[in-house]
Amino acid sequence: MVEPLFTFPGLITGRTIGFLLVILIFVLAIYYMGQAKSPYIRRVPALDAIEDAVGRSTEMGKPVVCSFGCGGFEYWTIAGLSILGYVAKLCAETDTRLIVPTGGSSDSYIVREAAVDLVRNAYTVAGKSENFSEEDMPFLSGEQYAYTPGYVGILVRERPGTTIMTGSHWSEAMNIAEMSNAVGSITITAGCYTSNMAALACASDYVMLGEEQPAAGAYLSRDPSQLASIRVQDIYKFIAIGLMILGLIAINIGSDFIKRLISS
Amino acid sequence: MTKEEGFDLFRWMATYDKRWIYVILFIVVLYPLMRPVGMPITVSELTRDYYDQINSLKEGDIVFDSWNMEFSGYMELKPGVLATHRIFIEKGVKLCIAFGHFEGVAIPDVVFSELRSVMQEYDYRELDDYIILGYILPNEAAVAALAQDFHGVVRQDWKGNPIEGTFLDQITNAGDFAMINDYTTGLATTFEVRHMVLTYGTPMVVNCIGVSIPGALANLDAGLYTGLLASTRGGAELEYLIGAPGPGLKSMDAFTFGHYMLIIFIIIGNIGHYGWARRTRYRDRTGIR
Amino acid sequence: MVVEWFEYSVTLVGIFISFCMYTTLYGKENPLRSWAEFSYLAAGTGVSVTWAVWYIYTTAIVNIQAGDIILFASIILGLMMLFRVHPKYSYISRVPLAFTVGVQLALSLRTIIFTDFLVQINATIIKLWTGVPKDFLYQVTIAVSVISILTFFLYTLEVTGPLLMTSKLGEYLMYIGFGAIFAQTFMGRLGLFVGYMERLTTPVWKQPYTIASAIICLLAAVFFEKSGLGKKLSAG
Amino acid sequence: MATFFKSRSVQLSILGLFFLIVFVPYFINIPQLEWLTTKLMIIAAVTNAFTIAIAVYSQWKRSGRFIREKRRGWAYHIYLLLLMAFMVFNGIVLGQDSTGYQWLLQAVVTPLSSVIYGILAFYMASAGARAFRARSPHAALLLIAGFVVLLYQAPLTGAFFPGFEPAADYLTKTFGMSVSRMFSISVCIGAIVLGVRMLTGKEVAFLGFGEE
Repeated sequence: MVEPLFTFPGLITGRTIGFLLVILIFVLAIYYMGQAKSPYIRRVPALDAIEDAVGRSTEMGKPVVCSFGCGGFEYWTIAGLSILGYVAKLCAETDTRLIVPTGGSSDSYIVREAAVDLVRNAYTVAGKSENFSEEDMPFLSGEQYAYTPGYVGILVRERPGTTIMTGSHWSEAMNIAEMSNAVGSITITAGCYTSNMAALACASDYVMLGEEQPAAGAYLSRDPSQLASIRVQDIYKFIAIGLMILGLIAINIGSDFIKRLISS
Repeated sequence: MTKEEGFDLFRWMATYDKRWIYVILFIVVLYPLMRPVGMPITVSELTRDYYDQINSLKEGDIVFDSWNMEFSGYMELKPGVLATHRIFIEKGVKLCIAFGHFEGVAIPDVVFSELRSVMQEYDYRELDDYIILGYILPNEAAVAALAQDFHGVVRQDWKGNPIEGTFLDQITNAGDFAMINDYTTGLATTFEVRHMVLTYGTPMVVNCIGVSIPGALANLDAGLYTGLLASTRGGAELEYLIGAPGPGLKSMDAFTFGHYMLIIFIIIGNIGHYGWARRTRYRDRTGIR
Repeated sequence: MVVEWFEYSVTLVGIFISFCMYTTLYGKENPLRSWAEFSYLAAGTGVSVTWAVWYIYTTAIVNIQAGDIILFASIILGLMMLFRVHPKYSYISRVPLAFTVGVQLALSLRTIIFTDFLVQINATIIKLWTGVPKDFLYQVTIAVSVISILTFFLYTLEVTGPLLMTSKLGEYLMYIGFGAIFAQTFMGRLGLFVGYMERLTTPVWKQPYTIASAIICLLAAVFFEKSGLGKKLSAG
Repeated sequence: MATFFKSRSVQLSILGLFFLIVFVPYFINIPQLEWLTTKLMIIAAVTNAFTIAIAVYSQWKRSGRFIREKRRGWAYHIYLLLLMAFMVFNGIVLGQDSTGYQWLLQAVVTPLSSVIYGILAFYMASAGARAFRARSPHAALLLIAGFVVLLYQAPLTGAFFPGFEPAADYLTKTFGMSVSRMFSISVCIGAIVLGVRMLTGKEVAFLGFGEE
């Protein structure tokens, strides 16, 4: 490690820049969330894939299976819930049966309550509240490896036209994607860590890579806080790119200024 | 394919029942395990660096031995677990063992029964040389608290024996460990990086499953890890390096056949795809891409 | 070799129930798979409950008995958390939820900016030429890859001009990375399966039971499908 | 009393207060808070452990409904509840060294955990065989890189074709590692912004704030 560029009285050495960057995120996020006009966000290709797939299921008279992941309330789950809301709206409008597997981890119980409200609201808004059935949102245990055979069992029994798997999934993603393919279902997935994305890039008809999932969730929900999140992330990607380019130039001409700045 | 068309090899290559892959994978794995061939193996730079890190430990050094794996994860990391613990026992390193998953409770019996002979040889005993604390890493708050005030969180081992008066008296926070040795399928490893390595600077070596290798390489390159052993193959290379053949080297035949089987099936799939699917304008049923 | 009854019965049932679960690969419902699935769900939950109670006892009760009275708050907050599922009083669980999320959020936010952002950026800023051609190749590839892939994931602006070029380059480099990652992931999964098969074939006395279980379960899966009993006898 | 628990501002104050108590001392040296932050972490860790009871309750509720309504597979749910009760009784009352607990742990839990996790090798093999097509330039790059690393990983290859090791080493330690590093850099910002949304009350579904 290199010597910090500067120290700040009262602040623990080596953590100043990190502290300032987190504070800056707070400021930017609150600023963008408070803005009347939402930040611009481009439409991601995942949405066209979802619309095509639900339409195909409607034509075939087959159900749609859509899951929002096994995690608690975290980054990927909230994106998954936004996409679930959109799929529930499409299914309610087209009278297509929607099955939502829930559960999978000790944190998922609390998310399930929010998901049930979300889907019920979608059917109510579409004027089809009588079609909403909590039975089609089964809780498949709080254990990842009991949730997986439960989810696979649903695919084998129901043989859906489309399987949309978003939110945070771990190793069970491959079980589900392969079985979804085996029962002839269109498989749309979202990977939330690199190994999953690589494997799902093979196993799915369409895979949302990295932030495409939260970006799709933000685009659909038009929720200012989700839009602000994507905006702040883009800004910090530019900060990261800037630091790396300047740092590489500096260090290769003999100055470790950027490295020492980062280590302050 | 109606009878009139007759057998089309390309069509079969593109549409054969995938369950044949499952049957063949069972066979190519089970057969060499029962009739080992014993193929050569090369040792990678990654494994040598990992070995150098483990080998740098001295007698009496206290290692935080973090078993962040389900029992299934142990099936993949077994070679690395057995090989490194053999080194620890021979060097007289003290181990503070903690689990990151409740299935971890079933692993010590298996590990220490396999290493019974070397433990007897070096008189390596529970409570004197290693202490099992049990499933004490269930979430991030638990790891952070343990790192900051060790004895404020833990007062007894997994069987209820007090840890006062043992070698753990020398530990007040995570900075007092000579090293963190982590076997991981994910779980609490990220929390240990944040609250032990980053905050206290304790060096950390990791034996991770295949899925975690890309992320682990990034942490190794960034200096957060000081050593990385990659999945079953890394464990087999370590067995070879220390001259203690075990389940890792025994599995390498099946490993070779399993990889070559997948490669052959990929080639078959591509031939079938170009030889039949593309020729008959077989519309991909999704029409999305 | 005399094998004690406990180990013998545990191994036999373990091998058989394993191949009952492997019938999942056959792709059709059957009661063997349902039995294995429900057995795991029940026993797995039982073990996790046991360890949760053990963790609460050793981390809270033992420390309270040793004089750490403040930890009594964890028992109160924990019991309040259980109201989450109460139809009428679920709002009581909001206090422990707010508390645990507040602490957990602070723990991750105060460190993630270093481990996942600054330390990773710092590691990419490195002398490219150090006299070793291989290191030069590696460092240039890493720098170009990380920067160009970052530009592929920009959503709040139209990606045009030079940004479009780096974004396109980033996409291609990312798929090369995915190829390597897919292979590593397969190695890991294969290692898992091979490791378990090694356990089912060592020591040698297990091998006949393993082969027999495999054949029996495969035949059973085919039988349950052909006879149509599979759907009837398996779980809903 | 109910209004206290239901009040959104009270909940957000609790959230914000305990966030600051644990967040600030990491950056600003306040030794007086060190003891308190450790205790708060232990309390949070133990409180989280209670949520397992909600899992058991949800499972009992679901299985109970299957049994009451004699729905397909209800017998399995009886078996599930009985076995779960037996396991919990053995584990907690008789202790984890009891024969019943150890028997079920070694005969059911560890084998099936290994199978369910290990079954992924089959799914990856069939996914690779089915979908690893050079259908597009991206897919071709993914295929070639995957091939080289797969070949290297088979131990036999190293003995006959030593050239694969440096190629695979290059692919994994540069491209593979870069993809992972990139995702760390971008995802962590999303996680921090999510924290801001929670702290500012914009994301409170986890607190069950469907209604005020």
